[in-house]
Amino acid sequence: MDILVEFLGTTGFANISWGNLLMIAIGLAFITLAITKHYEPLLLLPIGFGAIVGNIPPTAGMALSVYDQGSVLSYLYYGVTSGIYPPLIFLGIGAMTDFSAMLSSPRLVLLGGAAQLGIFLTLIGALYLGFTPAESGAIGIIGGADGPTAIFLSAKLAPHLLGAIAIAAYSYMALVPVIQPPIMKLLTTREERLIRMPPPRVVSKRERIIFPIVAFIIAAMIAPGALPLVGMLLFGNLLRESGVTDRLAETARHAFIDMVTIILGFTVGASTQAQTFLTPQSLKIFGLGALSFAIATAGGVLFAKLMNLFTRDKINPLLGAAGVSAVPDSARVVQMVGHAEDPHNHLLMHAMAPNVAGVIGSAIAAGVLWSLMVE
Amino acid sequence: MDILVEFLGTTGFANISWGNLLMIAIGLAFITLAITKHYEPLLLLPIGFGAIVGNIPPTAGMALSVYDQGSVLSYLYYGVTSGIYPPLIFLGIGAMTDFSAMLSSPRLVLLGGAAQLGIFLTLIGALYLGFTPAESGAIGIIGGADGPTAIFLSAKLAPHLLGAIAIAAYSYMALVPVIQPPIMKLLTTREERLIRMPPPRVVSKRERIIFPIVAFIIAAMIAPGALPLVGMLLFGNLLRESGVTDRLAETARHAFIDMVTIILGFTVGASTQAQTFLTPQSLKIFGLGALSFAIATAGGVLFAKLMNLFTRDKINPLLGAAGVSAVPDSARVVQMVGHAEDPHNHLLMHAMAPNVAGVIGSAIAAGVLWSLMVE
Amino acid sequence: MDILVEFLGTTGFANISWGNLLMIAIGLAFITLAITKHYEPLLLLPIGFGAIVGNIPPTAGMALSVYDQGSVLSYLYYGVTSGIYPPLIFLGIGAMTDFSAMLSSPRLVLLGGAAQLGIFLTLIGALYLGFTPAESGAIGIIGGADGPTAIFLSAKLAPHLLGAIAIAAYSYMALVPVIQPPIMKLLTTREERLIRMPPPRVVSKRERIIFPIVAFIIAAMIAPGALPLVGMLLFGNLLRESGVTDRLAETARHAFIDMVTIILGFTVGASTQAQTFLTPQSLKIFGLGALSFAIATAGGVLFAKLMNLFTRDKINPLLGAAGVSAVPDSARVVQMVGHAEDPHNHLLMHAMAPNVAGVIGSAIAAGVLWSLMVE
Amino acid sequence: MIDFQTGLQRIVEGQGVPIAIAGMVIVMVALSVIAGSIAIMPRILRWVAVVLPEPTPQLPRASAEDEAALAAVAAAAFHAAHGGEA
Amino acid sequence: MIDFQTGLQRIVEGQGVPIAIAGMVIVMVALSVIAGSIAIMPRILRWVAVVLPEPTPQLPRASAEDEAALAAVAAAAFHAAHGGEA
Amino acid sequence: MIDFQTGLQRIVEGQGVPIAIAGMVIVMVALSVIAGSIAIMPRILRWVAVVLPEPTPQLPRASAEDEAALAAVAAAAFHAAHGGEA
Ligand code: NA
Ligand code: NA
Ligand code: NA
Repeated sequence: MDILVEFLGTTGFANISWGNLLMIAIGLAFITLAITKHYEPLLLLPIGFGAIVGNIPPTAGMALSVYDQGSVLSYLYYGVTSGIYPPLIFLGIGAMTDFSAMLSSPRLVLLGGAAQLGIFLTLIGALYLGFTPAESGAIGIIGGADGPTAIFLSAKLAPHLLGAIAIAAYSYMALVPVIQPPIMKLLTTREERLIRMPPPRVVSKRERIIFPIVAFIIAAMIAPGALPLVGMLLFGNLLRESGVTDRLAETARHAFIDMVTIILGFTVGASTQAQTFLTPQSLKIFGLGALSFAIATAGGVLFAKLMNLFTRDKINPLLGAAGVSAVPDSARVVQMVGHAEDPHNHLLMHAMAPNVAGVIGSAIAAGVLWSLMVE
Repeated sequence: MDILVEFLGTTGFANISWGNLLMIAIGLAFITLAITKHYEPLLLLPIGFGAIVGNIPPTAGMALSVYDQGSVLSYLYYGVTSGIYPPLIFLGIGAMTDFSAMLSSPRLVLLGGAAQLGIFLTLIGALYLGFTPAESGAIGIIGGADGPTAIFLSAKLAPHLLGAIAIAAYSYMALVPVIQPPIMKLLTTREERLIRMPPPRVVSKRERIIFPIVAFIIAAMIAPGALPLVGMLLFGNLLRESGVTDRLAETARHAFIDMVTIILGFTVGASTQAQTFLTPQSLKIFGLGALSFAIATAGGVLFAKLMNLFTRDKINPLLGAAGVSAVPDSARVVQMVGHAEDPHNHLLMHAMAPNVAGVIGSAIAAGVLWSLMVE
Repeated sequence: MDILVEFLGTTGFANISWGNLLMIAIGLAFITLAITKHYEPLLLLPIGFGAIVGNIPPTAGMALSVYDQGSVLSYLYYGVTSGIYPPLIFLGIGAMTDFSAMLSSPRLVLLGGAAQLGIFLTLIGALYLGFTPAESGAIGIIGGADGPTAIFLSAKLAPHLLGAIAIAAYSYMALVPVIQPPIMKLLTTREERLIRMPPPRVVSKRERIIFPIVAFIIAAMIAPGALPLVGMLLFGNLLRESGVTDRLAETARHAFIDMVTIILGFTVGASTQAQTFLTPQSLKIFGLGALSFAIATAGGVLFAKLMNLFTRDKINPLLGAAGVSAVPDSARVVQMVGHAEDPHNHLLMHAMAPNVAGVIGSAIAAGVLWSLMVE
Repeated sequence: MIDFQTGLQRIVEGQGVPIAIAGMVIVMVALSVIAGSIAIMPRILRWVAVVLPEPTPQLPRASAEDEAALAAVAAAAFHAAHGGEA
Repeated sequence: MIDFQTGLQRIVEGQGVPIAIAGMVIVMVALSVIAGSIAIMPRILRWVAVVLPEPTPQLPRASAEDEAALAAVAAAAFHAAHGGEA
Repeated sequence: MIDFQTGLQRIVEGQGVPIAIAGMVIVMVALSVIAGSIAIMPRILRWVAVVLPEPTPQLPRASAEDEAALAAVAAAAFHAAHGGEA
């Protein structure tokens, strides 16, 4: 039975490594967190299953993994490496997102900018640890707390780190309810946390139609590199708000984004082969990623306190924490922390303003980094 | 702050031209027409936003536009230049379209042929103005009043003119309610406009199932070049009528066509960069396009009058105007003009016959032009 | 009118062959069977229409067929030849399938293995008839009674036979109600057909969540070549069962699988050009295919009888016939045959166990054949 | 402005008129054949109906997916009947 | 461990600080302009509203697909009215 | 007709029989292991259930999209409450 023996050599048992087993365990942990804790299940579950798939040991001569030319997974993964999937996801997010909260409180937009500090300080940290400038830019973007943005920029600047950066970004986004509260409490007084915000003003349909067009032109003129992400995000939003393209918006925010999400999550997970993923660099990236979320949170909160020095209508500085995006988790964290202090203080709606501004902010930051790093 | 200065050189402000500003204004006009006038919003709005996106000035070294190899937009635009999107849109249109009106009045099918005169006379006009035969064929197809057909043929015959041809086709389709009525009134007498049509006969389910198969075989045998468009159109219709593939027809006419429409409209819009779009040729194409719609309308109306010389059951010649396709706008125009003359004359259902026949007619015309022009 | 004469040379009439006419007739027969007999209409109808499209005679110089580089159909067909579509269909099937019946009766899983005998004996038969080992593997997989699996493996091992193998697989799947009953009755006694099965036990939500993960790891470790198919099948099932990814499961089992089914069926049909399809080899493949379904059915039934020699709780051997998969037709056949013998014996639910096990079984068989045949 | 002579010359060189005539003829022929087929179809079907009557509206044999759904429903019903927790 | 000196050196060579400052400045400028536009938009729209009043909620002109559906519905209604079998 | 001897020769050269046996063995082993895992799963889960009880049906933490929808709904409600025209 030589055939059986020969076949045994192609089975996973013959080739599995401790690294593969570790990665499979991590995949199982992702799935468990998604199901039991409901942490970003639409991404953690596909990534987790993908990580298991990607760590079934490869067999010589058979094209199976995302890195094997001609394999099914390599075709599906191409939308990740070419940067096609992230803008399509942004199209769907735009078609889902109501920017009313932001339109009614423009000054809160600035908090979504301040939280991008996490990106740029992490970049400096990554340079310090020996990463190249392009790699450092891609690592810094973890602090943008936006999966698609992180994948898009690392596909451009550091494709070899894409898996680690994407996993770090989604992991910390899932852990926002754990990471943010202590920082928020540390940097604010009880009086600040009790500040109530005035009810947002009514936003007209016209404003909501004009906003995506105007915001796109401004963002793309200032940072052309943000064009694919910001363009699709605000195009999707225009489909939603125009009132005459409802069926397109409906498809963009359902079938279209779901299909891309399934394939993106699965293939990003499958790209985490132990052989390429379990490196000291990945560990550093995870460390820097945690740092970036902490700095981003602090940046938003402290900038709100700074603004309070100059304005009469005080801003509840907790809202700054929502500027990291991680929509809508960090906005919920703000609501939760504010609510714990005063059960009658409802910050969720106000937190949506910096929250969605943070999405645009980190897309712009990605555009800036891309244009500065690419030759 | 050299970095800031260097970055300023990559912003849109450093590179924008008057042409870009003009194209952005045109994009805004498209969006405004789509929203306020409801002119073909499913296409004008994506094209309009795309035109704004495509005229954010390019930055050297960054692959952003539909013409830059490796850019996200270039991948999405590939479905346009390769001719994949138009047949997929026809699949969905087939799955939406009820051919009953046409099946009950076969002689009205000829009106959908006569209106293709606009295509072939415009071809002669384009030759006169100095376009090559292939370019002239692609320009003539504007008179088919069918966006996907125009994109498909110009991708084959004159890819460099695709943007202008597509924009012209969709613009004039949106303007059908403005272009057609004066021509229709000029070429008909009040007596003719008052002709009432007999109620259409009942069409059996079997006829509706057999029709797409028979019509496909006839059309594709006579004009093989029409195979991708007519094949998908009638395949979609068979999915709709068979009674056993409802779920496929449902997806074809919703999620599938919506996804393709979003991407096609957006990227065709984004292909209108001022640098390649604002040329004397584009102006000529717009002029020829207007001519082609006028000729097509006249062709349909006059052919109906010609048929009336030989038949006892007179045809209301207004129906000829619906033969240009531009489904269903020109059929509505026929209803409107007939209704203005006699509020009890309902022509809509009858106008659907030449209307859908015109879709098949211009797809066949495209197939003929392709086979004659391609070496 | 030289132009007209020249054009006539490009029409289908100038080039059609008797073979094309025969294939068009076969296409019409498929459509008729789909509509009047409801035999696998979601696949037979697209394949049938595709066969008509593919046998409109080609015109020199125009890229139209699935085999012409740059044609629309060739792009759509690429998902077939590259093996991308089958796993995506399995994703949707996984998101549709309830494995509860199988989880409650694990011993019935073995019947889904035994029925794979059809694959391996047919492989020997194909070798005997002069096919190469790789071709023989691809032909054998017809006995798996799973269209996507058959397409996936023949794309890898024998792309030139893909059309014939796919058509054979789908034809015999449609004919399962005709092929199986006589074999089932021949190999069982009336007493055996009257055996009643105990009601299945209740399966907990946790089991249904854990099953796809555990089954994937086992199947992929033992047969890595089954990874794309089994991985997507069980990933889809996890999306369905997790309880936190309902929207992804919904899209996977509706819009996503429908889109792929439309394009796969249509292009596989269009690949059956008479010139490449009507060969003695295709006839042999059809003969071997019929054989493989018969052997598979017998294998399942006889293995159930073998198991009955060693267990106290007797298995109704009719259930073995459901092991061929052809979900859910062969399970319905089991119900029908059992019901004819005893109107109070309901076997459908029990037959679902070997039925879905057969899907996994033939995917594993495909993985084994791929790894043994590929150099 | 375009020189009229040059323009005519281009039309002749580009075979504009023959192409236009051929194109219109082919389109009209194709649509006429389609129209003719549609016109005679009811008559053929009436003749066919004698041989092969129009299928009475029967419930379609459920597709693979519907069946799977059916199986799932049956399973769910089964669980419920047994007081299962699923 | 990383040598502190080396680390600083890398930051300097990689232009870390200027990039960070430039990046934050650009992000804040872009979002400030957006915020400013949002803030003045109601005022502009109030001024525009005098010239061009907000469109009253009118039924949208149906899209191509809706129309086709409408035509289908009309056709179905017509069949029913004529006692057709379709 | 195919020469019987030639046919047998081809089977031998193509390793038909060993491949068939190996294939069936692998398929049956894989499905047996899966069947075994399924069979012992309830027992393992009963044991696990002591340590870690089955999660009670709780409302899932809403996904990003649901939240956005929720925010939209909240915003709409807010507009309505303020008599807004949106
Ligand atoms: Na962000
Ligand atoms: Na037309
Ligand atoms: Na099977």
